[in-house]
Amino acid sequence: MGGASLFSVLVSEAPIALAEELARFAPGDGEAGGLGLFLGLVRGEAGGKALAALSLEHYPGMTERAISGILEEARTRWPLLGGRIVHRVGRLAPGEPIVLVIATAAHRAPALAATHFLIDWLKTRAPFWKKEIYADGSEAWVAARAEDEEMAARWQALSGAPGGVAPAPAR
Amino acid sequence: MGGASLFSVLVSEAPIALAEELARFAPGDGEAGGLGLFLGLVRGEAGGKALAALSLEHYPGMTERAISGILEEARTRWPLLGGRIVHRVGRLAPGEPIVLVIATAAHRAPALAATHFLIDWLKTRAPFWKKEIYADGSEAWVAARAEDEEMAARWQALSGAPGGVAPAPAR
Amino acid sequence: MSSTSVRLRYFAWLRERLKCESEEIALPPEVQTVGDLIALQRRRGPEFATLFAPTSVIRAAVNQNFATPNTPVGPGDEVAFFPPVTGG
Amino acid sequence: MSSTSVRLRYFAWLRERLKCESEEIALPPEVQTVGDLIALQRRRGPEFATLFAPTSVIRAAVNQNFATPNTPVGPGDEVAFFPPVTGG
Repeated sequence: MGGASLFSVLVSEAPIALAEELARFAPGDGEAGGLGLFLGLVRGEAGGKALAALSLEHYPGMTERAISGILEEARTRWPLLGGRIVHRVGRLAPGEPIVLVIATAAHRAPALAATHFLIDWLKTRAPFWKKEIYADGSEAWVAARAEDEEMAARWQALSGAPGGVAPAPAR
Repeated sequence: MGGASLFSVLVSEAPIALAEELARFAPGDGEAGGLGLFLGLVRGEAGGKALAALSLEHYPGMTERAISGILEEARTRWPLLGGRIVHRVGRLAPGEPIVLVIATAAHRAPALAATHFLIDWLKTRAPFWKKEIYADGSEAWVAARAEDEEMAARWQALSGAPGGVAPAPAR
Repeated sequence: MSSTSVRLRYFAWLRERLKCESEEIALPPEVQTVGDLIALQRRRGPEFATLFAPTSVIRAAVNQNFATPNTPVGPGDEVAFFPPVTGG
Repeated sequence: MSSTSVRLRYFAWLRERLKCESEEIALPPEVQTVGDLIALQRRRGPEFATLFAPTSVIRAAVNQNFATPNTPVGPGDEVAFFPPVTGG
């Protein structure tokens, strides 16, 4: 299998086709021994208010470029065999998947570390903006979280260390 | 949704039904914001020899009990909303999924940390034994890896710290 | 696009507050960097002055790459301004 | 099962080497713990002596819970012996 085709990115208004996405990597090709996956889901409340929907804006062109760059960065850090990032844009209802990250490697440790890295960097380095639309009809743009910046920064501090330590989970 | 039913375990000779397993948790219920998943796949070679198959033996009864205990341990460490572990037994071909771990939580950090914890502990604390059946017809039982013991031990050292630090990925 | 202009793009609440997705503006010769362009924007009116204030959290990209105040800007460039990102 | 016996189970290469999956053996009164049982096993023949040697990596479970040499063993218990686990 050509290596390049096993790394790809999709930004789309369509629902994430989970079964098809997993089928890209499982069953495996006999090389990959571990697959890490993260799926972000829309929560039904935000700041104590019931949420009717999320609206996701992005910067067409730059978004794909930024995500591809994040995937390339992960490949310099871990011996990955495959990687896939899918991000929804447009209007999403509570419960819907908003982002999917998959990383495969010969062994579990790099696959899981890369998965964590990819979602942390995606949250702080890809041009997406979320607006919360509440059940009462009001709406508000989501403010960037300092916590996300800190989680991503930990990876930066580790960039000299291939395969580096996973950052501590925020609570 | 009842909390208990969102935590479950399956040991089976049947192939892992990936789409159905993911469908347990996605779309979400509006509470879960993050889903971490690990999938272990059979590699096509071991120690430089081509692999024809893996044969997985287990201890019926004790295996399910041990895995349920591992899942309970994860729930004491992170505020999980759901957890699922599926493990194949019997004969598996290269590329086939051998183990699936899923953990969901309100946020990504606990979901991903718990996923990593669950597979590390599963590898050292659940009664499964792998035999490698090589392409040349010979076979050998897999020896336990000191590296797996070390990765699991890191979590043990952290057991006093809820949500603790993820262990450094082994290379 | 005129040979001495830049394409500006705005996203999220910046787009809403300025009521503008995209515009072409003439690039005065003294504007050489993103920092210069931000200073220029500040002089375009009270809403611009607020949004592009030195204390603002606004981020920029030049030709679809993240930029800093020192990033060069020249005729024909696409310069985007937006709030800190909140995807994932 | 007799009232003074235990059920022994063997897994993986231990099962293959002993050519036995499961057996019932009488439990002498002096055998009170897993460690005592291992010492008893060692006296059953050369293959047992090797597999249950003090340097062996063999692990044990009593009634399907992981055990240590100090874990008590009594009549009617199910005691399993096996190599270190290698799942996942």
